Amino acid sequence: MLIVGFVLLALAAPLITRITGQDPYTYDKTALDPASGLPAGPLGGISAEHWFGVEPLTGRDVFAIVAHGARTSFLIGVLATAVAVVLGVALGASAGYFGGWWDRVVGWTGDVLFGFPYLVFMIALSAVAPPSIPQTLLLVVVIGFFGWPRVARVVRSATLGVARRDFVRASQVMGSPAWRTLTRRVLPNLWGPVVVVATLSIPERIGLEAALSFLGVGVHPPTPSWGRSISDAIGWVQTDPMLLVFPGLALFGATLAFNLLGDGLRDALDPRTARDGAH
Amino acid sequence: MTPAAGGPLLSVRDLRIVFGTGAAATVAVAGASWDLGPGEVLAVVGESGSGKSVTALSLLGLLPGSAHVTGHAELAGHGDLLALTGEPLRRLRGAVVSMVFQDPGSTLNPVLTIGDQLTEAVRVHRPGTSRAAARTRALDLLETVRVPDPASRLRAYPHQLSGGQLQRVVIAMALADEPAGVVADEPTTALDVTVQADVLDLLRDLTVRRGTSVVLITHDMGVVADLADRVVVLRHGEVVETGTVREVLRAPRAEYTRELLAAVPQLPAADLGASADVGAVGNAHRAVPDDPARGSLPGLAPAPGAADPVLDVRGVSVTYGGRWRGGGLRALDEVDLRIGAGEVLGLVGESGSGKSTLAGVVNGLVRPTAGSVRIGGVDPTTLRGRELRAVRARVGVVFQNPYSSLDPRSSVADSVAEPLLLHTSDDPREVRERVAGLLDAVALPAGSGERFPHELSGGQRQRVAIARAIALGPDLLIADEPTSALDVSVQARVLDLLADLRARFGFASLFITHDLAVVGQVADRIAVLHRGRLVEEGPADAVLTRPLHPYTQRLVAAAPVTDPDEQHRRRTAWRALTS
Amino acid sequence: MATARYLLTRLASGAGVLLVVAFVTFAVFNLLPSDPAQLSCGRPCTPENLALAKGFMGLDHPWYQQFGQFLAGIVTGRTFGTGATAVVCPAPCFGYSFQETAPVVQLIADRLPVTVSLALGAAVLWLVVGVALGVVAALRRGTAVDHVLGGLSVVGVSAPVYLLGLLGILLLGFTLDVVPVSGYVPLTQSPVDWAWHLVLPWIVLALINGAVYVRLARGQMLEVLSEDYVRTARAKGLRERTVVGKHALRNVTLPLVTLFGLDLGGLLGGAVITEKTFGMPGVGSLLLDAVGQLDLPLLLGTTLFAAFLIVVANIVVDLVYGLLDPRARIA
Amino acid sequence: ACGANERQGSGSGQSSGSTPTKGGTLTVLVSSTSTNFDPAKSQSLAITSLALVHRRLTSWKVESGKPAELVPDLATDVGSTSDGGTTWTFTLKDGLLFSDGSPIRAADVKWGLERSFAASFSGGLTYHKDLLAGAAGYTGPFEGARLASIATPDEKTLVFTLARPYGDWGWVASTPAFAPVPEGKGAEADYGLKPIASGPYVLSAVQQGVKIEMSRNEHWSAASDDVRPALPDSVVFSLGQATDVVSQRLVADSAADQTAFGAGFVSPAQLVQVANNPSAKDRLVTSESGALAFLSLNTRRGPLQNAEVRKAFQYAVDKAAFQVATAGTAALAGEVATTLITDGISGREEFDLYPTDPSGDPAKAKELLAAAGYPQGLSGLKLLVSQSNNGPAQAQAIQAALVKAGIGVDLQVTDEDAYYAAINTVNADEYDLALASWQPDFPSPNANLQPLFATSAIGNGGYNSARYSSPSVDAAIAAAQATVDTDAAAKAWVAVDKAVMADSPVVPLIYTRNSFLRGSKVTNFFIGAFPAYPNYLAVGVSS
Ligand SMILES: Nc1ncnc2c1ncn2[C@@H]1O[C@H](COP(=O)(O)OP(=O)(O)OP(=O)(O)O)[C@@H](O)[C@H]1O
Ligand SMILES: Nc1ncnc2c1ncn2[C@@H]1O[C@H](COP(=O)(O)OP(=O)(O)OP(=O)(O)O)[C@@H](O)[C@H]1O
Ligand SMILES: [Mg+2]
Ligand SMILES: [Mg+2]
Repeated sequence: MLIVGFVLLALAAPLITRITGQDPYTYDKTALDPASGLPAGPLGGISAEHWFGVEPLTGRDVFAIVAHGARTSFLIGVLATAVAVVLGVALGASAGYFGGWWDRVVGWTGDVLFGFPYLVFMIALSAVAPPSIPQTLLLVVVIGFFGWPRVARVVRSATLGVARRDFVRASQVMGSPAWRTLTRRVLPNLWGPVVVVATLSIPERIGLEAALSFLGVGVHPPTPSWGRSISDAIGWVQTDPMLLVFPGLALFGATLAFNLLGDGLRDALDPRTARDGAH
Repeated sequence: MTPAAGGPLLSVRDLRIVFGTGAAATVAVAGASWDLGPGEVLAVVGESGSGKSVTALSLLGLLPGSAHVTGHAELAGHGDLLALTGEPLRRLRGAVVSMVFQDPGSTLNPVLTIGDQLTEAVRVHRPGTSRAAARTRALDLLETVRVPDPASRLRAYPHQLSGGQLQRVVIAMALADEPAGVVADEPTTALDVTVQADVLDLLRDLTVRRGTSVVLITHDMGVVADLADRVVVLRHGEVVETGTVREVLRAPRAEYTRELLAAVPQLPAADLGASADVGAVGNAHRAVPDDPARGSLPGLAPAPGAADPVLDVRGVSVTYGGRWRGGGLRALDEVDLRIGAGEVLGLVGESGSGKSTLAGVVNGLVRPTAGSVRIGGVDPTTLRGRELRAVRARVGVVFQNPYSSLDPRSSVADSVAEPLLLHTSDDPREVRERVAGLLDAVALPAGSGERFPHELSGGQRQRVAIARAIALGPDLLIADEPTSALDVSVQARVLDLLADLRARFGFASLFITHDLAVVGQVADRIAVLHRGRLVEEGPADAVLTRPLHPYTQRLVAAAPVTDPDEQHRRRTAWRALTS
Repeated sequence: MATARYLLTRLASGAGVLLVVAFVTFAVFNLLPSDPAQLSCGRPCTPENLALAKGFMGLDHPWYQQFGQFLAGIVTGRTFGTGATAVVCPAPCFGYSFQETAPVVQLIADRLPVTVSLALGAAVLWLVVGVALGVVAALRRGTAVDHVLGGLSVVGVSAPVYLLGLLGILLLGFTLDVVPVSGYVPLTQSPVDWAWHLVLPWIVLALINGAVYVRLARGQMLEVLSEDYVRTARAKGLRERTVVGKHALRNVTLPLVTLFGLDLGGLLGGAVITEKTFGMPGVGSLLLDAVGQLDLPLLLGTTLFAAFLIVVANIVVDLVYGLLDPRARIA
Repeated sequence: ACGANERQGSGSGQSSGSTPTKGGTLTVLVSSTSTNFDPAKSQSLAITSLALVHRRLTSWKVESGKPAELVPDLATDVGSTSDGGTTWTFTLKDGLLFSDGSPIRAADVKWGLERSFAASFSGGLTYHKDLLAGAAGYTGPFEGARLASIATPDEKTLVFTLARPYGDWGWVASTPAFAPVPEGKGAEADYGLKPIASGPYVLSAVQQGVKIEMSRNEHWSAASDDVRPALPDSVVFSLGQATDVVSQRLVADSAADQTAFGAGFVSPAQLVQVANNPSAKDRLVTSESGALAFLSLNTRRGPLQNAEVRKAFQYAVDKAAFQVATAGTAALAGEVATTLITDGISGREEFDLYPTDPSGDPAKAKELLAAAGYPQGLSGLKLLVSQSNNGPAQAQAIQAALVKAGIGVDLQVTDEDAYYAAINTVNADEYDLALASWQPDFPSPNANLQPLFATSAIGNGGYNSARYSSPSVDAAIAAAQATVDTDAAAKAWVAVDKAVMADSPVVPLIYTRNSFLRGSKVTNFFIGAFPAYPNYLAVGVSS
């Protein structure tokens, strides 16, 4: 599938770099047309050596940039989702299960975060953060952090549904400590919605990283990023459209793949739609 | 009763309904044939999944596209119902044949008013009717189905009405266009017995008066006895028996029908004239006078010399909500209750009377607002940690819904082993052996331990739940409607099992049910809850045969029995009690 | 009475959310290495000039005191400096932008029409079209129409605004030259030009957001169609049109209302990318400008405003939901 | 500047379209959303937007191909000093009127200057604040305090007393604060939105963040103004226009954009596109020279404290790659720089203390590093770069070149303002290297060197990004500033240039060319030798 392809691309990026002899950092003036700084050759300089052509002004290999960009996107997308899911499941499940003041606190904090214009906040934060913190880590933590309330909402309502079921009450009545019931009885029965919400939130986080990079506050150059490549390509769209096409397609393809996967999972895990699918 | 004059209204021949195609196909109805005479009430009975609802839906073309329907359903004067589609079919729906569905809560559109939905039914086949006229007619209809204060109900939304009222509205809607026939799919299953009696009474009244034919779909033999003229018994989509209600209920020909009837618990004949003041059988059988201002029955002083009660509930009240604002919902009102060692106390009452709340208080899930609970002489709320768990180990619990009481991700063996792992320090092999023993005790086939809940039937699941509840050899078993989600035949087997286990292990039991017949079968004593108050308590026989409290009397009178003549007597008694 | 109390509780909790957002934003921006006074100090900037600017802008106190002053200003208004040159920011003063020499409230009010035009137009478009297509897909379940719409909606969900927007500008703006490539014309000036400049952003936004609605409306419709009350409506002999249009649709819109409110609140607040892509001088660009110029008061004000919209949208959603769904009404 | 001119067609008059005519509406497409017309708060050049509305005591005569010349504006001459540069006297021309019809008096110029001291009107160019005698602690005239060092013996005469001799005072008098503000007026914070004009235009409609419209000032007399032909009848500043979109629109040259020009630089990507479009190519104007782009070496950080280490950087950087990253080709980017004083400033002398190929000499750099005690090279240096103006791409070019010389660099890309905050504030200088660019505020070597290399320009809002501090250079700067004689001053400044370069606190990269696009009906659109911006005052539109 598409995702497998992307994941392989991301994982194998350094290997590919070694094989093709292209990396996303090295400037190569020889690949450029000296008269204009545009890639030498048609279609943005596509050739056997440069599969996706080269970047204008620098001569860097676009394929290498896209491949390494996949690493960046996936790393941030997946890790940020992991942060969001871990926080969201922990908070959502405990809020739904224990209820009371804890539920109110979690719910209210989620409301605050929902009411938070996080894009602005991230833009500002990337400006403030001391350079000693790696930007990637910052993005993962921040994007992930702002993602938990959504996961928590889903998990909380699922928890309420599960906790109402008699097997959970049976466990409580048998004298199982609350913590044990939560982890052994409730959580395992939540994985369906959690997997779906996680899968569907990966493309969202990838898109968010790209959007931040597009706005110029994502990962720092020269680390390749699809969003920044797209933003860089805007100006070149009329002279070198291939520069927009490749990272654009990659970003679009990756989000699409994860969305399709998420849809598929949801259909598979939801008995109602599964039944629909039978005829 | 009324013999078919001049041919049937509806004549169903070789009805066959198949879902899906090829290997995945399920045959829901396999060639059923029956007739419905004019003005006749035809009951279609059968266990769950026998194809009752599907049959009903097929008549009005309401089945999903995945269903393949063949055969004929000749409607007098209108041709083959099954062959109709599109506009002709639409014109027929509601006008000639209408339907009443099972769950009144979901039958009406939650976002439209009652009036809106009723007038719509009035106007759909008479486009000329003015709004005002339709409204008047809707008012009429509501009055006919005896909904109190019909004018204001027209403006209400479905969620603002009780289940019984909703079902009356649905019936009113079905009768709006004076159809020749009504198909009623379990019209009273979701209702309390007393409400059910009311609604059945209404249905009988209306159909008799208007001469409407009714296809009454039900799994309750009591309802059949109450209302039907003739009976069709379905099993696995096939008709196993047809006949008049007397023939079928009194002298069933088919083996299956006999089993079905045998499984239905029977109520003894009751004397419904007693009054609360008659303090009949000493102070073991008592009731509060029918005065809402008076609270629950006060607790009995333990008989001298009797062993300590296993369960001692004193003055327990539970109020939901209302912590700050006052006036929350009082679900239990100073309830006193005692269960001696090895005794089975049946707790009955209609929906919402507080039965589950009381169970919750006993098993620690609900914190009482007042009063105390002692289990084996100790109050669990004063304990923590190990001691608390020791008390919990002495109480086993079986819940109502077999589909949700087992963790779908745990195997049967793991579910049964859970209490053992929690409360004992047995090594895995011992645990395995004990689990095997328990599964054997609840008569589950060897090897069921490896299975997962979804691979078991409802009855089997309930057995697993029971095995889990008795795993630690409890002193007290709390069973909250353990059989109400099961078919009668399955219910009978589970009840037998419980009786058997009690004999073997000697635990006391708090048995909660809304079914008087069931409680009569299992309980030593019966306590009656009414709106959170304990209104009557006494030996099982006494309560069922000579109920004291008016509410209990109504309850007993409303409970249908399978003998048509006995049922006829009860119906008369019921009328007398409610008029 | 109960409704009023409910509303008050909601408003109070909304105000709480805003307070926390304000506090966090204030704290974060005070950690910035740069100093707003520095930016309005002039070139070259002597320490005396800097101190003067700081004092004037009220930056000579610790930040938590400044936060207090900020909160007080909302109620009482604020005055910077003294005498003839004093700058007055009338209540409700959500800060004063020294770089734009205007109260933040006024700056936002100036830009708001753009953002509102953008957001509302697109929202109406995507809500109507999205729901309509979703319902059609549900009614034609399993047909080619359903599959095509399903495919398009996944594509729509996956495409980033800026990518689609850029392609739109490139194709329709530059290559075909049928729509303007950027800019905004006030409605009052020329309704035609106004719409003309907004067409592309509307379509792009509607495509992206609408996709979710198609999916949701389809799923919801399928669910509602399997409900008992729809069966009841059919059994009454109602026409399919009435069944779908009257009985099903109302129930389909219920969950969409929630999503719509959230989207709308988020769209107004987070119009940053859209406005950047389409060069619209709305609140989103104001926000980006404020970030770019490190205009602290403006930044704080716009952030708060964005949060305000989201909070308000939430409350409105709850109220509208109550109107649409009698079950959610408070007795 | 040779190849460039041929390739570009022109950097000057020829590209300016048909013959200048009066009338019409000129549109200026600006990316920023705020434009400030308050003279006290403005930092704009003497030939751009503000100067259309406000005249100052002196102005610049900018002609294509010639160095900028200081010329009188409101005053009759460029200032005279009798005591070697401490006391300066200006006399106003006759018959000058404000847009409200009142006469422009010496007291109004004094008022305008005093006003710039008020806290609420800070933010402009402030050279005068430091130079005027007794100005320390002065906070403006609104509370009644006046500045004694600005004397107005009569309605026409202004006498300035400086704290120290300053040869370039005439240039300082061309900064925005020397525009008159009617005495007693201008107390309101938003004076910049409705200023009283002395120039040929008044602001007739202001839509904040959207556009500013100017129409003719009836009271302006063309006869008294030699620098402003004031051709268009009205000028519109269209604000908040994305630079790339502006370029695209101007390339397309649709009817509405034919009378417009872009105030922002044409980006490298757009330059390529323009080059492929003959019509647009004609309408592109590129400066011959421009701001000095340089790499700052923070002389206070680690190994960079060692001048020998810093010299290695002079060889390590690849100025040719930097040119390509800047604008695609060397010709569009601007010539390789070796001196600190920029082109187009009179008295400049060209020299190269570290002669090498423009592509750099990594081997030599390694050698120097080894000699300085770093045979393994350097690593982990932080390179501060601003997000704007293609900064990241340029920084990556530097980074790639330094790696070849064994110098490992991490980029630290920040927002433009955060970038300046780091440069302007000492305690925020977390960087080892910074990619910077400097365009002098007035065309004197003084404005090139003092702000970048004087000890007093470290922190506190100064631009000494290398944190360079040398007592001897400080003394030489002070001496050169005090020199009134132009030629003598020029020589002194060249000496300072060489002295600084010998210490290698910065690596000059290129003199950045700026390119601008105009619509086909814009006339007289040209860029002089300094500054590298079009002369707004001269531009007109044809019908
Ligand atoms: N939409 C459907 N798709 C596939 N199978 C169905 C569908 N509806 C019903 N069936 C199957 O048809 C059979 C008959 O179902 P039906 O609903 O008629 O049972 P019933 O007799 O009404 O049972 P109950 O008493 O539980 O209501 C069952 O085996 C059921 O699983
Ligand atoms: N958690 C709760 N919060 C608020 N009200 C509750 C809660 N649980 C139950 N109630 C209310 O308390 C009353 C008693 O409920 P309970 O579940 O004990 O009734 P029940 O007799 O078990 O009814 P059923 O036969 O329907 O199970 C009902 O009116 C119910 O709505
Ligand atoms: Mg059924
Ligand atoms: Mg219950």
